[in-house]
Amino acid sequence: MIPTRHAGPVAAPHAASAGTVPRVMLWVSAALLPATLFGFWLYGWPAVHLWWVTTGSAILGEAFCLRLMQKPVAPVLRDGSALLTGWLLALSLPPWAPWWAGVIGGLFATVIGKQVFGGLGQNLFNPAMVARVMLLISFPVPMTLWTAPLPMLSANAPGFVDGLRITFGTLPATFDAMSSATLFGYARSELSRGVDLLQSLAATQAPTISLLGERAGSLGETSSLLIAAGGLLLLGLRIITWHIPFAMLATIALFASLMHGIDPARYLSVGIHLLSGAAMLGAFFIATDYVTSPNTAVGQLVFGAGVGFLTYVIRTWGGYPEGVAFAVLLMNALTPVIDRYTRPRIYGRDRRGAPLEIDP
Amino acid sequence: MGIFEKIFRHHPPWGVHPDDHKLPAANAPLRSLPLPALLYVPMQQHVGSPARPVVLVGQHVLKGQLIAEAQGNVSAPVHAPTSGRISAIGEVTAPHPSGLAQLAITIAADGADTWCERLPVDDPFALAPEEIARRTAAAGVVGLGGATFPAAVKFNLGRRLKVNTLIVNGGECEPYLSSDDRIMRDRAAEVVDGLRIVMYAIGAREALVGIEDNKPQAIAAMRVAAAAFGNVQVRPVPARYPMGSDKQLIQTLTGKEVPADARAAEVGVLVHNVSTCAAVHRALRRGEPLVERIVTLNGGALTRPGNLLAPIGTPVVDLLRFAGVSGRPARLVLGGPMMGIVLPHARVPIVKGASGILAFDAAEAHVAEAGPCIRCGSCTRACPMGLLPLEMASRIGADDLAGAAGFGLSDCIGCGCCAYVCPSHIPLVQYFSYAKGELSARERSKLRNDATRRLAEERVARLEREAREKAAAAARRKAERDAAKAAAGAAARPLPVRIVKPASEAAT
Amino acid sequence: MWLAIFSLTLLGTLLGLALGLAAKRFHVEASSIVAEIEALMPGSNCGQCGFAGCPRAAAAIADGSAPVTVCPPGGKALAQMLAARLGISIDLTSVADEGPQIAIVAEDICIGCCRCSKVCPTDAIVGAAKQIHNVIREACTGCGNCIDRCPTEALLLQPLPVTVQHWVWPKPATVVIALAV
Amino acid sequence: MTAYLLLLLSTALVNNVVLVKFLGLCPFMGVSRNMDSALGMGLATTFVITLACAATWLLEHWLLAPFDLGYLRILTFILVIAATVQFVEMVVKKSAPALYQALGIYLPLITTNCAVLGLALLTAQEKMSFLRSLVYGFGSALGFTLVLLIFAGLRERLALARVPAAFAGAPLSFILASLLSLAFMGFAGLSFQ
Repeated sequence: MIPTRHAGPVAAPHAASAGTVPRVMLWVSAALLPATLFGFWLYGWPAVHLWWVTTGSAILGEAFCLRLMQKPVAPVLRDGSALLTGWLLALSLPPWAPWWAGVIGGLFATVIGKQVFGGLGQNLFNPAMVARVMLLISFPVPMTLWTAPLPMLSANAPGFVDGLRITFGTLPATFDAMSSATLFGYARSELSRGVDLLQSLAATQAPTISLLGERAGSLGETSSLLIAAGGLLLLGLRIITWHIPFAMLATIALFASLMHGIDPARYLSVGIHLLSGAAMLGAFFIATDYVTSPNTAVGQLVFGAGVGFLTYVIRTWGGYPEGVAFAVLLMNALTPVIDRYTRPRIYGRDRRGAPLEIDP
Repeated sequence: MGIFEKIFRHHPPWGVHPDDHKLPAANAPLRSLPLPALLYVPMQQHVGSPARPVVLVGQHVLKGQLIAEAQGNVSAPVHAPTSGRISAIGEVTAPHPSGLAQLAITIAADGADTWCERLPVDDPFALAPEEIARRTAAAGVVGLGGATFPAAVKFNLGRRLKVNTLIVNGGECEPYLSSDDRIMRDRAAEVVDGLRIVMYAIGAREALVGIEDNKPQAIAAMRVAAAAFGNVQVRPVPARYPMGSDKQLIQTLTGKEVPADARAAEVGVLVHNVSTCAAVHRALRRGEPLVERIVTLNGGALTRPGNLLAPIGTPVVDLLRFAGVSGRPARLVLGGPMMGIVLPHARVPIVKGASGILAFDAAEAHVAEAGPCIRCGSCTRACPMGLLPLEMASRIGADDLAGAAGFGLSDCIGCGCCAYVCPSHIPLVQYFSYAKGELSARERSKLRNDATRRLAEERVARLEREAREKAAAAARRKAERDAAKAAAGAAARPLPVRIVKPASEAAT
Repeated sequence: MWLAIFSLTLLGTLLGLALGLAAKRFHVEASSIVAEIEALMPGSNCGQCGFAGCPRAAAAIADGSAPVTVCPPGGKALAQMLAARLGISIDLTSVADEGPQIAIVAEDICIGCCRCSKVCPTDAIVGAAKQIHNVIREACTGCGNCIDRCPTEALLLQPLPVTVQHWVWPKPATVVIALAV
Repeated sequence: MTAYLLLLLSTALVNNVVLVKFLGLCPFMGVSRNMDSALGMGLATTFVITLACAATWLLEHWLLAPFDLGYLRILTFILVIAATVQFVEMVVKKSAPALYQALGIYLPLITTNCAVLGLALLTAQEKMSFLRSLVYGFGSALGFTLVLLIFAGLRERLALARVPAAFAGAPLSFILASLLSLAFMGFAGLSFQ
């Protein structure tokens, strides 16, 4: 009746909840699936090819680093985090971006963004956003070439092979589609030409905004509805909490309504801010990354509000048309500071850590 | 209880809700263990100094006879759990995670189970409160919820600090365990009488019995038993681990928060376990010292799980045999799965604080490999003390114990919620136990250092004193010699004298 | 030229005066780091470090002529504390530390010569001439001074036995995935 | 008023002294091991920069410019900065001995922090008004403090990470600094016109 021997003393508890890291990653991937499939449909085969090139590169980058450090490769890859990093990066790229953008981005995300810091859980910046920002700064032109929606089975849509040729650059980008612009980019360029928003948005060539997402934009960022559905799934499963998405979207909405109210000719409306660009994807999937965001409720509210505020500032006054990636990185950098100043109150102590007064 | 209430049932913002696994063991009727042949009674079954044996090998003792007396202020005596012969006083494996040995008295039972003379009290409320505390202490009653703090010490504390409210802990939030549940169902009258004696002993005006709402029969039984006493209220509390922890139960029932580094009594409440109250009842009304307890036998490797009434000192192996083991248990746990300790083998005796023995099958004992922390924050949400387990563990991992202490390591109650919810299966509790132990070891070595320094200083002082005394003695002898010589010289012709050894040299 | 000399002189004088005043106003007594280090040392003056007593060793550690690992009885724990105090980082893996030790008298070969008790820095050895000596466990620092003095080799250094009261949980093994680093 | 507020923002974030102008890198790498000392260093440097900007403006406009002593600019500026740093050192030693110990050699080294002299020279070169140079210096110093604090926070967390041996220490700190400037690129071209 001697029980099995263990190497050392086994500490309590002798029970565990069902949650595991691969399970979390799996659910996040599942939540991304609707928006991704919609993106595939909307932008056709080149988007599919870009997706697998990017995620493949991210996974390869991770595997390469693990091999180099002589760590076991398979168990780490199985946690699904590299897949998710590549996936999120792919969703944030222009759908017809060339293959090398996906490769460079994917490798940069997992190698420089993550493995250099020691792998999962140790990185300080969101790997996907690090890669996104690096690509945007290094290759501003291809990273802001947008495709008008060209649904997969429609007449002009490129087929599988044409898609490959577009992604891998052998087919010159002669498709009319390539000349489209996002709403933010359009509004900005029109504003700089001296056309105010009231006129430019009323013009016939103005990009439209739609809840389902039939507009020009990044591969997986256009369908606010599907992204929000995925986000609600994660909320329901308690994989993420409401604090960051709520604080981020509420802050964007607050500033947008404030500024739009002051001068509708210069500032875009709340709806455009929330439904266009990367706000939804950022709020539910990127800013909520466990590793690089604070882990107390108050800290998460501060973090989300910060991302929202910086997003609005960069979108409205900054040099780039979209600011979510920068805002996320900047708030990632501030996370340790936020964590430090938003520690929860310990039972029996006040906020500063001194024991409570004895009050019989 | 509508659906609405089920969905929005209020639960505290802390803690976890593990599968409770209490059935079918909790519903199996209480059984008595047949008397084992050999009982190993450890000397340290309580918080404080170990008891000191007062019997000799070979001596015959009766059930309930004092075999080891309390030593010091915080300690408890130990009594013979059955009648028989003392066959050894030596070391046995302690019910302790280290698996190290500790002193125990071995009794070979004679099978008669003859009680020694008992001194029951008909009306404990006629005694002075001090006398109740004295009798409780003499009966060796300690906290039976697991903390094993000597009960009488708490009585005196409560009386001194004018405690108003007695909280009776029937939480039993640990999964698998049902010994408190059982005692409330089967001996509710004893529990209520015991808690009234405790109230009287500490001078409390009201008693709140907190019982988790997953034990409806216990709540009903206790309500019936307490119906006659207006100042005893049975209060169901949400089933949420760790509701049975003093601080959390006090907060749930009274809204009061015990300040850090303070005792509950300082905010006017005192917590006693239901089983402790029953033991107080037996000690006073029947004059029986604490020599047996109800132990929950549970776990996937047992064929007949349930609650057993067993004498203290029974080897775990006897309990397991009685409860029927299927195959070889993958792990033996003393206590509950959240805070219990792993037993190295089954020849460990049960002690006063042993609320349960869990024999896990392979699936239950599965230890998942620890992965890296992904900072998901589940642990911070689960922590009932408002700590940041992930920050503490990462600092302990990097050997920054002082940093971990800065995050409130000393406030950790070791409940295991954080490790339970961790998706990376990081053994957080072990990190904290290690750090706490290491910090207190450092504290000890600092005290030892100070003691050493004092000893070294005393030695220097001693050497100086001895040198001084030697010098003084030499000087005195010289003076005596000189005087003697002078006297002799006065009588005879003075001789030239050469001093052989100057005093200063003698002193070196 | 003269203007430059004059203005620089004036500037220097003014700033110098201001700083002089400030130095008076904000004067602080320098704290003695030697005293702080000495407080951390075991204080038994056993001499194993090669210095005449703990105060000397503390002075040597403070001025950098002795490493923080100089004190054998202090072991790893002391080296860590000293390094933290002095703000230096050290590699402790090379420091041999068998944990605390104490001297034990083998009672069957002790002849009661009293030589050991004379060198014990903490008076931890008791025993009269021709009587078996004994080591007081609480007072022994494990410095080892007595070991060589014993003519019959009756003194041994042994690790302090671990008891249930003093046992400490081991630190959990680092994450398996990171083991290969 | 708005102009000064915008100047403050632009000097602190858009034209950050460390991440965009690459001044003051020595304390940025040296005193960023923990947040407390980083904050202390940042505040001390803020004080020095603001005071130095004010003092050098006075020097520039009352001494150097009227008497045509421009060739003494660097010399006199250094003199003033060194005296200010000495003063700060005394104050810190008196009021925060722990911080004094933590900052160590980096406290007197504020004298040679190129951000201090650089900002003073820039204000002189751009012929700013007194108030403007004060705000300019203060804003830049705030940006320096902010970045130092952020970087210290990140490095504090890095200290707990299991970093591959090849990148441990300085290499990773440089990578981290580059990623941080990548993030700050988001402020590039920020204009409120």
